[in-house]
Amino acid sequence: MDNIPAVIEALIFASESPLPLEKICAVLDGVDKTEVKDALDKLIAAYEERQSGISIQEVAGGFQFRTRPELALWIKKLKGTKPGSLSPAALETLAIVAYRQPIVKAEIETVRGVDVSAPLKGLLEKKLIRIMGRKDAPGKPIIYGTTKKFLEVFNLKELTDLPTMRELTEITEQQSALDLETAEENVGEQQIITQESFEKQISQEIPEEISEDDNDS
Amino acid sequence: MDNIPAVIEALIFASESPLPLEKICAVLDGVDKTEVKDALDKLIAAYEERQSGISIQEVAGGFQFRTRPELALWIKKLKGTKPGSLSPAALETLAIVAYRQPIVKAEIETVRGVDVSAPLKGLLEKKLIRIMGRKDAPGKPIIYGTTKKFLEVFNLKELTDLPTMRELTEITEQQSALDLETAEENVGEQQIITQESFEKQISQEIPEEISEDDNDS
Amino acid sequence: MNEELSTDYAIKLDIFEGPLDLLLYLIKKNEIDIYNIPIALITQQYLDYIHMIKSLNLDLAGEYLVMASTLIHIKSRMLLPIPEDPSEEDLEEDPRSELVRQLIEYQAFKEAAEKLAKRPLLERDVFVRSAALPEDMIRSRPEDDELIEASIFELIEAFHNIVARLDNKELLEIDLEKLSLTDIINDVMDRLTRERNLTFEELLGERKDRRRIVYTFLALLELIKLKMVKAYQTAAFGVIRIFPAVES
Repeated sequence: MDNIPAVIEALIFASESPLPLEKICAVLDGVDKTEVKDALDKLIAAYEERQSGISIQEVAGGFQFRTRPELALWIKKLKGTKPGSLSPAALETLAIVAYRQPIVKAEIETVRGVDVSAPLKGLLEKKLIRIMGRKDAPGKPIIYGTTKKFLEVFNLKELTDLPTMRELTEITEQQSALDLETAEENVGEQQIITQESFEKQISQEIPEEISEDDNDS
Repeated sequence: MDNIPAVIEALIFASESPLPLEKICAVLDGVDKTEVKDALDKLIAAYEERQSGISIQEVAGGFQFRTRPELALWIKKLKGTKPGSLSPAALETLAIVAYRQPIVKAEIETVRGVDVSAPLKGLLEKKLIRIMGRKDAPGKPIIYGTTKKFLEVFNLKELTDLPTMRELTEITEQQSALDLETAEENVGEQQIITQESFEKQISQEIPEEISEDDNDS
Repeated sequence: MNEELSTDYAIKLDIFEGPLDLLLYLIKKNEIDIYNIPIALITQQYLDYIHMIKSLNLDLAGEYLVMASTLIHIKSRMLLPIPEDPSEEDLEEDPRSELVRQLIEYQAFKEAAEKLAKRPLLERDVFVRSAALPEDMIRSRPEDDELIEASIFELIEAFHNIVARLDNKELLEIDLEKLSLTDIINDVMDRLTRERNLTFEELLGERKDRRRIVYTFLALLELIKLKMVKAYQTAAFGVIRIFPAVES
């Protein structure tokens, strides 16, 4: 058996929720419960004694590592610079603007099928999209496009770095090189060789070797 | 100022991803960088010395608490997780991308000798590789590279931390020796069929598939 | 076909990662020097394998057939007699050398992949904290210049989801041409917002290569069609000035 305190420490650390003593005992099957409790107490005491930045606390019926409350300000300072992520609605709206710009709000809504005021506002605030101008049409609708910051965030040199629809289907859909349907789509970039055409070729080139086996299959 | 090692410990613990030294310094504004590094080194050493169940590891350009590899079985017993392991195809593709990046799909396929659409897609979904841009070559193929998550998952400090690969230069040397040796025995002027010449031939065989796409590309 | 051989392979069916992997297996199995492959033997065993898969009605990837023909070609070249007059440029090339190079390279990466898999992997050998921190500990206002973390793949997936939902043919017509045109449209609108009006010459600026001129012209046509810009001319054959269609 490994070093029991170390195992307990790792278990508490890796657990998604506060880890009850019973669960620790269940994992350390065969070890006496009092022995487990004893090791746990010593572990908690050791963290206290060291004045460590983290400590094991009993919360919600289990044990969990937490940072010391006195250090909360430091953690907040760290988290203040945490990168935000985009909501699925914002990502979809952004994708439509990126691929279909210059585009007006009504067109985005036709594609997404819902009102896009909120995600548009968010994207403008995050400076990922911008107003490119207005259209000389009834209501003078605003035209949107992506920004330089958009390129920076997505690590693109220019818009042409965005994958095209053809590549997109290639990336997002499993496909077999032998699938004739997809073969047609891809011929422009990379010629797809069909199984049939290969067999034909092989049989033409080396008739004696193949024909023999063709018969017995 | 609080006890610096404790603050560093709490910051590393609270960070959602490996925490770079620079970020620790930025939070501990005013503390000398060498002092921070010194405190961090002592902290790491203390965890090692105690034979603790967790340790601070340097991965993906930052520092992170991780459980000790020896204790993996216990944690799996607790979590009951089956690791979503990578298939050999995905691993081979990943290795090629890791060592040869920036790399395009066709180059990976040349090395593996098979279509890599499916493993590429899987690796993109797992965020182990990413699209880096496009190559300035005909067809503007997409360039792939590894991500920070790749470093995190494979416990690597940085890309230069990759295990050294068997040198390919020695092969070319041995190869040229072989060429000289066998030169006299095997002379033939007939061309080896390369994939290219195959494709050329096939495109002649199935003109209707090719010509259609040539027009719209 | 050899019975023993076929059962031997049947067990191995799913193991091969492609023709190169199969060849490496055959080389290892026969304890052959990779630098001196007996091509006739290997070709025969390779073809046996392929025919067996076909006889089992299993899918065979096209790459296996490419390799089969490559092997057969190398074999036929090895059988050719030595020419009387060895004056050809490429006479030093062993017909097998390209294949050997490929095999060695593939083997090196295969080993590298195995090495990678042996490292202490996250979620397999090592684990990080997976519990969420208490809300009150982490909530704080993000700074003004908020950082955003997103990958192109997420953007692609988002767009792909939309396309999948709509099955819209028009959405599919996005290619590199359209994207580079959009780049220029963005550029033109940028400069028009800053400078109020510009001539075509001014729009081109320093970069006057053919492609740039054509794309700028196409961008203008597109912008006029979209009613985003207007073009005015003071006199016949006079300079054409471009204005934003609506003052912002």
